[in-house]
Amino acid sequence: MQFSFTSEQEELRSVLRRYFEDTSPTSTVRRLMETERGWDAADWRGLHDQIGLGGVHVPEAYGGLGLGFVELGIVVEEMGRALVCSPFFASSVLATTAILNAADETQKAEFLPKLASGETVATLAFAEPNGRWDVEGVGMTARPGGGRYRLDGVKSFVLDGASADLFIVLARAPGSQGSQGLSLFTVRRDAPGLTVQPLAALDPTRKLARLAFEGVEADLLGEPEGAAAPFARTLAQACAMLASEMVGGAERLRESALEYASLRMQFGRLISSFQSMKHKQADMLLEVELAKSAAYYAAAAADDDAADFPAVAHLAKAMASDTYLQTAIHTIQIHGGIGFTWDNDTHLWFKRAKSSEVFLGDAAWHRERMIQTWAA
Amino acid sequence: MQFSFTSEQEELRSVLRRYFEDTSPTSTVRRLMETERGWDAADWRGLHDQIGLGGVHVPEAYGGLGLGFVELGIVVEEMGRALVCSPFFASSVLATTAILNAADETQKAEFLPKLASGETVATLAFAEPNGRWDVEGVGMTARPGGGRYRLDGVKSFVLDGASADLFIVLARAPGSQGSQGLSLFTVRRDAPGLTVQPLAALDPTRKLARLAFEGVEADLLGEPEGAAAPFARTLAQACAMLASEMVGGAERLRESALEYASLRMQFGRLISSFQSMKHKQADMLLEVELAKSAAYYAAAAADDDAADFPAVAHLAKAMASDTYLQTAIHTIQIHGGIGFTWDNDTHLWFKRAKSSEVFLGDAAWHRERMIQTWAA
Amino acid sequence: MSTTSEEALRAEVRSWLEANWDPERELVAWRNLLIDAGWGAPTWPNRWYGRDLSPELAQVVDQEIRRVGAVGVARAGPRSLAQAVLLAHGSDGQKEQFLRRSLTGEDTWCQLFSEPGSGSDPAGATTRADFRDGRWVVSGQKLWTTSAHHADWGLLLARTDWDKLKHQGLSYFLIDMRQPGVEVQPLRQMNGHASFNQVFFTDAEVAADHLVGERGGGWAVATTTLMHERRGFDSFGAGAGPTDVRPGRTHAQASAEAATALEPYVWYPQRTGRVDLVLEGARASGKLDDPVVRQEIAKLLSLAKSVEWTARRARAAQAAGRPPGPEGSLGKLAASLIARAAARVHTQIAGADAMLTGADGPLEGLIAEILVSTPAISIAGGTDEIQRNIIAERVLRMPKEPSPDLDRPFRDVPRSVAT
Amino acid sequence: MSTTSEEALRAEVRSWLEANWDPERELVAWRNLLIDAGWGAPTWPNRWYGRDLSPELAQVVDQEIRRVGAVGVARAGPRSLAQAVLLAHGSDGQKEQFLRRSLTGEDTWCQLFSEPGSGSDPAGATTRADFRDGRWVVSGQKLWTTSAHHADWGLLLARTDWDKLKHQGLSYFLIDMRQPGVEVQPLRQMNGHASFNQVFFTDAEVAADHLVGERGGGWAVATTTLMHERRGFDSFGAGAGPTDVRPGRTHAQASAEAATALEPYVWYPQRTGRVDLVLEGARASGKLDDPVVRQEIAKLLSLAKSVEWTARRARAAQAAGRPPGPEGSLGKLAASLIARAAARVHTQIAGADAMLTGADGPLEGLIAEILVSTPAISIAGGTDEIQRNIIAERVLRMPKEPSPDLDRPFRDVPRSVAT
Repeated sequence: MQFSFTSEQEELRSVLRRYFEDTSPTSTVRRLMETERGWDAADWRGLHDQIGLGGVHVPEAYGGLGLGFVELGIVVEEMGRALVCSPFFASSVLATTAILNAADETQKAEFLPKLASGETVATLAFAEPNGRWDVEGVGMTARPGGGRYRLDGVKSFVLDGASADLFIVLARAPGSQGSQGLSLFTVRRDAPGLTVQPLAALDPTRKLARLAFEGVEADLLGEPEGAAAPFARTLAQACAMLASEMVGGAERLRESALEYASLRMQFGRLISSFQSMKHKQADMLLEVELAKSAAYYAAAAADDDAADFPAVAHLAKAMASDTYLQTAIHTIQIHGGIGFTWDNDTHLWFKRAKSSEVFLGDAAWHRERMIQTWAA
Repeated sequence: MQFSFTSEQEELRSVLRRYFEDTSPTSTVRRLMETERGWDAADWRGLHDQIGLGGVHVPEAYGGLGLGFVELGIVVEEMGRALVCSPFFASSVLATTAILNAADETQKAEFLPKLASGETVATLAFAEPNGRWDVEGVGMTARPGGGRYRLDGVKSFVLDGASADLFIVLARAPGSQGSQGLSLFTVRRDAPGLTVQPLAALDPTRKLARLAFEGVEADLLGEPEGAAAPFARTLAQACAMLASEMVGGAERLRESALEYASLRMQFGRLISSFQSMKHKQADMLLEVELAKSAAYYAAAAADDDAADFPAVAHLAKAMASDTYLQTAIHTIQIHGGIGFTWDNDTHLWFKRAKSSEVFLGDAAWHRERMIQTWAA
Repeated sequence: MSTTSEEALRAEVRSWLEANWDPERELVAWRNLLIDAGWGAPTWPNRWYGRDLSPELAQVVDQEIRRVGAVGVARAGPRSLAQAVLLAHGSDGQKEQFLRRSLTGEDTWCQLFSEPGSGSDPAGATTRADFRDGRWVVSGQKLWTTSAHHADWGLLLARTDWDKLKHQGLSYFLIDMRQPGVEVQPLRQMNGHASFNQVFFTDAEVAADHLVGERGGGWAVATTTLMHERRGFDSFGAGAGPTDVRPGRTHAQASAEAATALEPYVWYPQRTGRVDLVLEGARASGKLDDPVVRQEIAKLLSLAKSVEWTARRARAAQAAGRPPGPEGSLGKLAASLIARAAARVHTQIAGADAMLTGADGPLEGLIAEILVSTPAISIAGGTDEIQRNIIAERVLRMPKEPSPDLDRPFRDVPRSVAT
Repeated sequence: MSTTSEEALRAEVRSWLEANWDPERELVAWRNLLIDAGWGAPTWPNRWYGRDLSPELAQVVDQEIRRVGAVGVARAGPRSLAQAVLLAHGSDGQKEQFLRRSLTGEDTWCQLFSEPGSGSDPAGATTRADFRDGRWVVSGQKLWTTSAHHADWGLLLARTDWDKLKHQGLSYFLIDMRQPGVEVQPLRQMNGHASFNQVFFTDAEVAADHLVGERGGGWAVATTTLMHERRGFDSFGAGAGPTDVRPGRTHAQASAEAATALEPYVWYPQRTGRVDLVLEGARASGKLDDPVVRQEIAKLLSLAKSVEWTARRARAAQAAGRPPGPEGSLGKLAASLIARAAARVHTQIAGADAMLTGADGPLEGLIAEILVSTPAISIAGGTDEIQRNIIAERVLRMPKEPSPDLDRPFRDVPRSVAT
């Protein structure tokens, strides 16, 4: 198990940090979050063309960098830190990982190069309006016919669903239940019978959509009715990556709170000299460092395909949920009234913390999943 | 609903406070807690003869004071504050309340005057080695025969069980389940077939015992198989009273922590001038005041027989469980290393907080019971 | 007059209202009638529109006005602070100029105390007022100013002497908000509402006779304002919207006035966490069957109930004439705990839906508004940290922190660089 | 000597051990042999019983000693602090007198720093040492002194000059614990164990040549001691009991020595909260099926795992030669969080049984010992509050608190009244 980043990984991190400091200042975030799609096509091409982020964990044979989840974790951690407005998590993490886990060789060769190059923006549509993140909650049906399938039902909370070209969709054989009968499908944005409705998101930097399927033609991805295992794996890996993204944001908040406290005076003293402020900052540091350790461990465990991997992914996501939100609340509090204003940047991260808290499942849900493994 | 104590009640409190300051200094507590029975017969008589505490909530017709749970709550709050070593909670709260709720007139006339005078020391034996505080956990059987009953089974966590003269015992008809078939019985200490085994208690100021019954002859108290309702009422009232006892201890701890911080210097400053200390004391005050409000409300609701009474009794006990222990932990911490020593008195209350935390059910259990009512 | 019996008073008010109340009057004209009769502010001195009545007897007047459904004078919001300050510290000329127009609602007021960098410490004000050519010239920046965008006059705390100690170099002014050199910018909050403004002064002017109290005596006057504000805090935030509109021109004008005044506060109920919505929400989402969520709900309800009972305990003790116990000082801090716990529980109940807002969100966006509004409660009106300091120092009598701002001329007190 | 190759060294030690190790020797005689050969403390200087070996090569010596199952010299506990201080600051005469006897175990040591009222602040010591008639005369009280009841000598920090600043008036002494004027009282803890003592000095004497370093230079010497103590903290507490007893007189004597030294620490594992017992305990009691308890267990395990991974992250970064990140400073504070959470979870699991101790209690009283021992972890070795100060000041570079004890003669520093 890797507990320390290599020099190459540290170099990747510092390149990314500089790049996102340049390309994703909060003025850019604020501009993009007011747009409907929420991201900029030129920025998206820049990610691929200028810093070669195409397909971090996609094998080189499919046009990727052939790296692993530790590197992908670094990328999303830095994106979370800079609150980069991009379909990266939807396309390069969720959809790409689903294809890597589920698709056959032909399908990989068909989809991955275009995903790695950024030509196709894809996303994963699996949760439904019931808001469940487990496969038991999937109600969408897939009826086979003529070598293809027809999908009926509604997907919700689809990340960048209103701007993606391609959907990876989880559906089940009519009459099946639980983890039985599940298959993954690909559906093009322009498929007849598909209605895409943007949702008003509390976090304007992360766009969500609802997708209504009425007899939409879809192509099978991977094995028929064999999606349970690859999907579970995809979800666990995505949770590990989301945890990384979240600790990136939490660390940035923590640093901004410290910076603010070190500049402002009240009652003739730097507010950073008040003991309650010092203790709160110490607690924040502890919490963020612990959540980082969990996220890093989960990423390394994903690469090692460690036996405890799904459990530690749940652990990392639960820790990140609690820590990111708590750090955001503390950061607002440390800023005082200023921290509650629109012009102060803290609320941008607060809202990301809030949406990330429940995206892919809240802390209690992940803890329950985790304990099912540890206690087994 | 009564939200303010009357002048008479305030006077009762101040009389008791002075009395217990005189008669129950920690030197006395430390002496008595090392004894096997844990209390002193002369002190017990003093409670009745000197300050007339006999039967606070027993009607005057049975030799009591004819007061209510608000007054009884004041008594146990002051006892909890001074950590009075006495069978008062076992005899005057648990057993007396059970008789008041369950017994018929004849039985009341038989038992209550002796309980009110202190001549008889009784206790309530209802939990069993499974540690459950609900009647579903009762396994002890009562077989009728010849106008009396024979009890078989084991009771545990019996307060002052090793020093009581009389036991009020909850048992069930053979084959019955849940809240069906439950009856209360009286059993004398010297009943053949009864084995009393003192238990080693974490809190040496509160003695516990295990009682093994092998065909012990017992007398029915109240209605045959009609104990479910009066017992539930007894337990709720006892929880309200235990909450009062606990907030008395918590308040004393809080005050001692404040006093210590106001006397000790470190780094050339009174430790009470450190902001972290001030904030901790403010939080402790808030927590203790909230728990006091809940306990007082529960006592008043018991007197009013308010519709929400059982729920608020659960609420008060849960708040008291969390608050008393948290206050004890803070108080040790504020004392530093001294607070962890045997010679410092804090641990006496810490251990009472610890045992009270689970006695009559822990906070989670009470919260679940509470929500069953609120959410109904 | 103060010996008037209750019945006699009630009869007098009743007959006066019968003779005068007409819901079709112009609002200002009606209020002037009330003021002239002494029924607008009956506790005020005879000389200033009042009748020197005790608060108890004044309630009789209010009851009668409410009974016939008449409109009262304007006495809410920052204008009530102006009234209190003018009564206590104003010169006769100031009272003459401002009191009546404040009661009729012709003038609206705002309070200009807080600044960037001294939100918790109004005595640290660095907005300056310099006396030049017979008038005061004001420059600086104020923050957290409710209603400044429609206020006619402001209650201004400004520094007039930089060589004195912090609290001794402040003066208190009445400043015309409708003049060049006063720029009001709305301050949008993270929940999208704009309840406050920032106000920039650039050589704005104050007439010499609009200084309240003595030069350098501003802190004492400000203390009156702050005490009055603290007392009014609860009722202020609680009024969540305009009251029912009754027929008649007077009511219509009063409602419009109230709607303007209350607009900044429409989201205030949400910052409390809305515990009232929890049980029903959990039942609707099915989460009420989840034992883990049940525990969290139970903790929240226990906390909220205990806080409520604590407040009632404080009021009952006060009513019984007992000295105030510690329980009265804890409400503000407790409200923060409740709001945070409630936001957590709402999130658990909403699950994935907690990501949605507006019409897509739970309860038509109300839950989302709660989630982005609760952070305000632990800040506004004194942060939790300040509340803990206050509890420790005033209730528990613990020592104050060392204060490097109190023992030297304000000029030498370390301050934040303006940003 | 320091250029010895590893193989040559290993061969030399091996053949020496073959020739000399005999498990039936008297312990002290055997250790003297080891010391004379330079194998007892091989990193020490040649002149003082060592061979100037690097720590890496010294491990070879230890490996060989362990391989044949031989007993080593005495280098644990407070005696190791004495050795470090003597090597760094001792005079030749002090080294001569004490080093060998400390290695043989003939002398045992204790550390006399903390006092009532300065548990977190050893530089605030008020035990006084006055130079009279050619010797130092010591009066005062020390606290938290492990092993004082069987120590021959003590490492004493005492104040020799009251007119200097706090850190400049201290001197460091070696004091004979077996003399009149030294009274050792065991200090019982709330968990029933007595790991510490308090030591009262009443005109106890210290020879002039038992001053370590300069008069007034005691704080520098104490710093060596404290650094060494901090480094050894983990390994110290971890050794929970004497090792396996092997046959032979040497082993028997060494085991008896270890048992005495470790006796104060037998409960130390319990103060960590014993997370290792949680899952099995919950399974045994059936509480593992309770969703509410499952959440608490999951939180505890998440915390414990994250802390473990953070420690490994710090070690890996150190091994990779990176500058130490913040993660290394957090372990002590994290341990407190774990212990408190674990105590809560153990209580939930035990339910009513949490009221019982000894043979009646869960796990034969082990759970009860956990419950009454965990409060120690947030205090011993620096309270949580001190840890947070350290993290804020040293890691986050936040400003120190105003310190009224640093800017004036110690005589004028406000101090607690002795109680």
